Amino acid sequence: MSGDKGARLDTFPRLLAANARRIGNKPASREKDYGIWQTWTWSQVYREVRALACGLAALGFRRGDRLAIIGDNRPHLYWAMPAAQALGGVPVPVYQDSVAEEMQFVLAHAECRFAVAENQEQVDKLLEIKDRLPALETIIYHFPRGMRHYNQSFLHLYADVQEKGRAHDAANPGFYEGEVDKAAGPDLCVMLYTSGTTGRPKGVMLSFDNIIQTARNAAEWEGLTEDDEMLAYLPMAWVGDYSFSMGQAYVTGFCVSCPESTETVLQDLREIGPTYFFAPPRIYENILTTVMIRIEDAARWKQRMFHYFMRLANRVGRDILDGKTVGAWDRALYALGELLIYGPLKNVLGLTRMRLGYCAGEAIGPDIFEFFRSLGLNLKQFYGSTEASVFISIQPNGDIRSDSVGVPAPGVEIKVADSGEVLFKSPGVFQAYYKNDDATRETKTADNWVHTGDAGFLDADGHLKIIDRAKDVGRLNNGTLLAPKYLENKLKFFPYVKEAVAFGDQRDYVAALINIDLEAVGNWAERKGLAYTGYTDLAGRPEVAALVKDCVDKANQDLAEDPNLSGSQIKRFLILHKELDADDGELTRTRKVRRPVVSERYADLIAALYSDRDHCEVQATVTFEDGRTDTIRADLKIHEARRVASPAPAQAAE
Amino acid sequence: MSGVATERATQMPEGATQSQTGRKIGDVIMKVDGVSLSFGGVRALDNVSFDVREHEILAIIGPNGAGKSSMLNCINGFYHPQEGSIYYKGKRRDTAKTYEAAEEGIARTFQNIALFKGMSTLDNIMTGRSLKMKKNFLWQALYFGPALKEELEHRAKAEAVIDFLEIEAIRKTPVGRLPYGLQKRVELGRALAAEPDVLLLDEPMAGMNHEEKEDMVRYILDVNDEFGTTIVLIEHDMSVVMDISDRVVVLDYGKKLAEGTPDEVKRNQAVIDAYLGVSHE
Amino acid sequence: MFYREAGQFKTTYRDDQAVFPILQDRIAVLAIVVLAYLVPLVANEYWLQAVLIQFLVFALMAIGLNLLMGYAGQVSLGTGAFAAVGAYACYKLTTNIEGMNVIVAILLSGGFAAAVGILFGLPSLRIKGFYLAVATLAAQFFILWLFNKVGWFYNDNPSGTITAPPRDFLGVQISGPRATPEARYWTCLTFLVVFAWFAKNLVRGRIGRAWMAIRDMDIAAEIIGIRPLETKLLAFAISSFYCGVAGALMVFCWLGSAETEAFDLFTVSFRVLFMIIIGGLGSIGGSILGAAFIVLVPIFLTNFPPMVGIEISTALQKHLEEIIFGVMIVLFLIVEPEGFARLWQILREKLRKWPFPY
Amino acid sequence: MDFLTSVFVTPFVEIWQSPFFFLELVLVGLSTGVLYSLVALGFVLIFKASGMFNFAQGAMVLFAALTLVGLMENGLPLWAALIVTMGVMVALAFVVERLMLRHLVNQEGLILFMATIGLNFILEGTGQLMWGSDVKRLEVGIPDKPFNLGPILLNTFDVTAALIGALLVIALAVFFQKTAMGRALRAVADDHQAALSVGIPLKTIWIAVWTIAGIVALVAGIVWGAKSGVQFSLSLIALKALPVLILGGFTSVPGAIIGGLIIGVGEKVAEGFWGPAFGGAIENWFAYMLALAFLVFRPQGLFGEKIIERV
Repeated sequence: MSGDKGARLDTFPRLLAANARRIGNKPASREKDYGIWQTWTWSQVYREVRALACGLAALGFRRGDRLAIIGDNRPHLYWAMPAAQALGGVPVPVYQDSVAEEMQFVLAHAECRFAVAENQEQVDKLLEIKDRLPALETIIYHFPRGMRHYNQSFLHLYADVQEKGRAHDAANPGFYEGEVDKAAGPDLCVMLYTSGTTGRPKGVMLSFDNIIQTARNAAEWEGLTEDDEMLAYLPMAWVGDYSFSMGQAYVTGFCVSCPESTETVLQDLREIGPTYFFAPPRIYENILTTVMIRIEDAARWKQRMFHYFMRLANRVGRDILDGKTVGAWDRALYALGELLIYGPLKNVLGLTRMRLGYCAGEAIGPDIFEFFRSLGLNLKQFYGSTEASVFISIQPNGDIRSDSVGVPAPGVEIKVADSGEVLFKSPGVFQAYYKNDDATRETKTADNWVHTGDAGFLDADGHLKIIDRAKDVGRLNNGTLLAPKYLENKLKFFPYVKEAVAFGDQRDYVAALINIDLEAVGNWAERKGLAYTGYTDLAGRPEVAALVKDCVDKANQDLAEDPNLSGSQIKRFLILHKELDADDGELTRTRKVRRPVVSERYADLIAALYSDRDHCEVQATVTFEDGRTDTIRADLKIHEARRVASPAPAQAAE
Repeated sequence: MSGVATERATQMPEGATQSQTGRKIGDVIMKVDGVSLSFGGVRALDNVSFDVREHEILAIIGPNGAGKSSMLNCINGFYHPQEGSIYYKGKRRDTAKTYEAAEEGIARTFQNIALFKGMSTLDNIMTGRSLKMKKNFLWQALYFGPALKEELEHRAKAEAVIDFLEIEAIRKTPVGRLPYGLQKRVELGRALAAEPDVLLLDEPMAGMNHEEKEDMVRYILDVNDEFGTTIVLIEHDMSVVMDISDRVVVLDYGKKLAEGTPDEVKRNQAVIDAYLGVSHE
Repeated sequence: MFYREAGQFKTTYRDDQAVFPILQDRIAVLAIVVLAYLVPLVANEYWLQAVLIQFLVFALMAIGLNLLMGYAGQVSLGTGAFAAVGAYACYKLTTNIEGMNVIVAILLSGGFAAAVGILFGLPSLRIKGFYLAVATLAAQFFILWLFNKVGWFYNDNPSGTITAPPRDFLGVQISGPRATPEARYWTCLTFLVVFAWFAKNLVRGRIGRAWMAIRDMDIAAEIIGIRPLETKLLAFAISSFYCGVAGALMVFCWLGSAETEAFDLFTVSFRVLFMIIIGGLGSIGGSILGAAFIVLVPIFLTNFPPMVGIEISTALQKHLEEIIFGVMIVLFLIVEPEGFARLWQILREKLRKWPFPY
Repeated sequence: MDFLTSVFVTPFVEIWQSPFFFLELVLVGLSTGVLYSLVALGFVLIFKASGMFNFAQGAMVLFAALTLVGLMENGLPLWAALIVTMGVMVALAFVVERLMLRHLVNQEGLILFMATIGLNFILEGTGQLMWGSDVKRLEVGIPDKPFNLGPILLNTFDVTAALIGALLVIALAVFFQKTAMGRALRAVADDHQAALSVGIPLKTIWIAVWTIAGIVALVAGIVWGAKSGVQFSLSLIALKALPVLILGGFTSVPGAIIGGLIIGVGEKVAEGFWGPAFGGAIENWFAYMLALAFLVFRPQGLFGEKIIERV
């Protein structure tokens, strides 16, 4: 944006105006609607936003007012944000799938006077809770479908508001510019409510500088330009979406496309073929699974070809991507593979043009991660949080390590507290939690260091590894750092391991309960010609035990390579006689292990693990689908895993 | 946004009563007067008379073979009644040619789906707009200039219909491959594409499962509501008829048995008798 | 496999309704056309004269018939007659009107054919299917008889044949004995390309939809407001126009001179019928493939036995040809009633989904 | 002007002046008409039973005739040759069913029609391949001498031909009315599903009709062959039969017969009295024009019943 270096591009309305001047004819927003990708250029978007802003003003929107935004990803909803900001207001995007009550909390807490809703469905939710929202005065809806009989005076059609706005704009020339000029970088930009997994949602207040600088740093670091394309399909209330689809889009001027509907995302992805793509791990997982399933149905020779080239890619793909030296022959083969398999595959998945792919939210399985990278797709993980305006650390090009979340993002400082918790400091550090100073004080130190609540460490060459939630991290009696979740993930990344629960806090060594993956191990057993009656039987087999032991040993191997974790290698483990089950309350409905439940229900097993006995009888009650319960008895062998001598003393890192 | 909606939503004449969808019911738009029709010896319709009022939903019910479909066929000029007359917008139409019905704003769907199997959903709906497209074949051969402009304008309208009926996903699928329920919806779309004033629906819900029926009912009501389209429908499912129709005409063996609001008809003795024997789907 | 559709999204209806929405298809088609124009640089006279020009002429005719039968669903066995009308009209125009541009003449004769087409299309309002087919046979016999009987049509020359006079276009002779095969080839090719494109446009527009509507469900079509007579007659007219133009080219650019036999039921009408059935009803591309197939098979049958050193009498060969031909027709109808077009479609889908089966 | 007179005036005058010539033409017309009817019957049978417009009927005539002649040339006595040929036609029916029809079940009419055109080529090809394509005399001992019936000059051959045709027609009528198979076939014609549901396998039906069509073709072949020699042009009489079908309707046996007679007579009379006006040889299109004109006024044919379309 060299041309505008002079102007202060420190707020979104200003960026918008600048883009409209600089790249006015380049596409800014797309939406699949009426069968084609309706497209708005930057200058069109500018006019739309301006009209809406003036319209809001005409409806009495004042500086400092909060504007709730409720709906799926739609250009018109995105435009409402700069529109509000232009008037010195603050957009408050709300999770569109949240039920009326959750919505009520946010709107009440943020004291929104205005709301923009996508359609009848969202409007109905608002009307349901309106009387409990004294602050809420005006509701603007985008889609007129089904709204003919809503005659409440405070309901306005988006298009009408813009109409009013144009009139108002014509009547008060310079009004818009004036309003825009009143705002500056440090001002409040947006309030994002962290989805309330624990307790009440907190309203994170972010300034223009927070968002814009973070976005700009990352964008420049990754070399994003106005020619990039991105598909916005994740909730608008999520900080990531805000900083990609608003922050980076406005900073670099790239085009953001909105899918036709949540059902058609994959199809739309395929049509748009974004160059810049974000998805949480589960989406990559789904893609990979569907690929594998579909290829299973292909003709024999095709399958053979596919797997041959996949093995090749697995061997050399990543090195080629990272620009390492690869034999000419392999390169030739890989090129052939690109023509026959990788290219078509990427095409079918809609990733042909992908230059940069992000993955974050939780740890992604190495095999999945590697699969995409070996296809030549530059998929990277980053680590971030709402309080940081997203980016804290990003995997640098050419130096990807599947078990780390990369190096500190530009402008970010990271330090690890003695407790093992990761702290950061960056231009993106949030202002405060809205109306919740205690929380703010807890999270943000006086000198602007922010507690992430995650435990991790920086390895020798400055790569950040996140190992667990800080509160779950414990220590062995010898003081070694222990991150159960990290170990469990390591184990779960093996296809044969379904669940794993690791113990060791205030004990002498680490031990684990393991669930085998009935399907994976079942297949393996069939290939081995091993007959079995069911889970319990299979889990009891010595062959299976050996199989699992391999996994554990491998896991230990990895751990050993890391001085900080080498101490927490698994010493003893046993394979559970039943699958951990949500119906038995051992897992949450989202299949997360309920540690306390497990440790009290299997107390005697755990005791056995920490005794010198090599087996242990159990009887447990299982609940079947039909609700019948039954008790099963089993004698579980306890296995010793092989531990590897660590290269350096355990406490090296601290 | 949706072109059709904005275009027609405003036409709402003053009238007395309110329809099911809260829409004002206008004055008589069609007058069926003593219509009789027979094939060879069979008397399909015997001196049937009733009115259709603007913006209303009128249901024609009756046992199988009561002459319901024949009635619709007379209205849109596919059959020509031997006796009686049908006036539409003050103009006599029972003698008119079949294709003129469409030109006069009468569209319909069929009892057993009559889609153009070889064409995609989109093309079927576009075909519904043929009437409104005028450019000659020379322009069309060039697919350029006026012809192209026209084609694109109408594509936009067709898309509005597709959006209205929520059939985006099957836009380009050949209708032959669609499940029954969807085909019915596409057929409705084809009829809507003509932006009709009167919509004749011949058993729009026949052979549908419960939720398909619910959807269809919703669409029918929406059509009547959003576009003010007058709707004459034949339906077997009594609960549906009673729910959505403003007035009901009962036929039996080609004769009109009763006419009135759902409740009146429900209480009518003749109707009850006629229906006792008959089994319903 | 070669398709890279990701990122080929459409932002306007214009793009979405393009003839070939997918880039790779556009490239392929363009390449084929270009190659077609380069063929004369490599092909020898025999191939141009006996095979390729013949193919182009029949391809044009096939497209014409396909518009009528494949799209509008009106069966016609009168193709030969309409072609004959074109040919004789063109002959009369060029020989009787001084300095009449031959291209114009060809187009005009197409117009005459169209008129005759409308005339014999009239019954289609009342009759359908095979009845109509037979009605068009009437056209076939009557018209050929007429051209045979009435000397005026062939300028009363004793041989009873019409002979293409030497005419040139833009200084290049494209008809008559001294016109080079290349020139004729390029003329026919240009006609084919242009008219194939027109046909494609027609069938994806209002008219094409009206035709298909009549074909698929004429009652529903009429109730929607499509006027059956106009629609069907238009189909007859345009179809006959194509046949007429092809007929004119047949005499002027291919045969050089011809009698009515050249247009009879078996040598033209049925052959073209086969072309579109085998190529695929309701497919422009299919018509062209079908024409290629039907034209090449006999060529192959005549040339193959000698190639492998089998000498057979022409009579025997003729019968063999008939049999093999018949067998192939039947086989094709059994194996793939929807013709080459369908096969191509399947292959294309496979390539698009590659490496997945679906 | 004088052309118009020669069309609309002169012929009628002539008819008035020479009634016997007219009558003679009528009779000759009738005798050819019977033969048209025969071929048309072949069409109707198959169309009724399988909804198939069997274009190969003409080729079957040629094929049958060629086979017969061929056998006789190779020294078989007439009766033997006849039997063998019949056998061949039956075999043909089986082959067609096995190799063609059964694979085309519930294809649309047009496809079936195309298939029969293919079959047409195959039969012509094989026939001429086996027995050569040069014209052959077929001597079946039908006397061929002119005789006078009053003032009208007739020919024993025509009369015999007519008789044979008539006999066959009667035979068929009986078959359809009296025999079980006959009734079955009629049933199929009226309603496929129904017929199948009463348990007549489609296979049998098809073989049956094709056999009958084959026999009919054989008879037609003999008569035509004996009259004008056996040659390729025989297969063209199929084309002659088409207008007959239009006149009579594709599904009506009596229609085929009446239609045949009308065409036969009309043709001869037209050639005799109107031919001169058009410079002769109007036979090969007159029938079609007649049929076409007829169609426009009665689309369903002479005996076809009016179709009420329902929606």
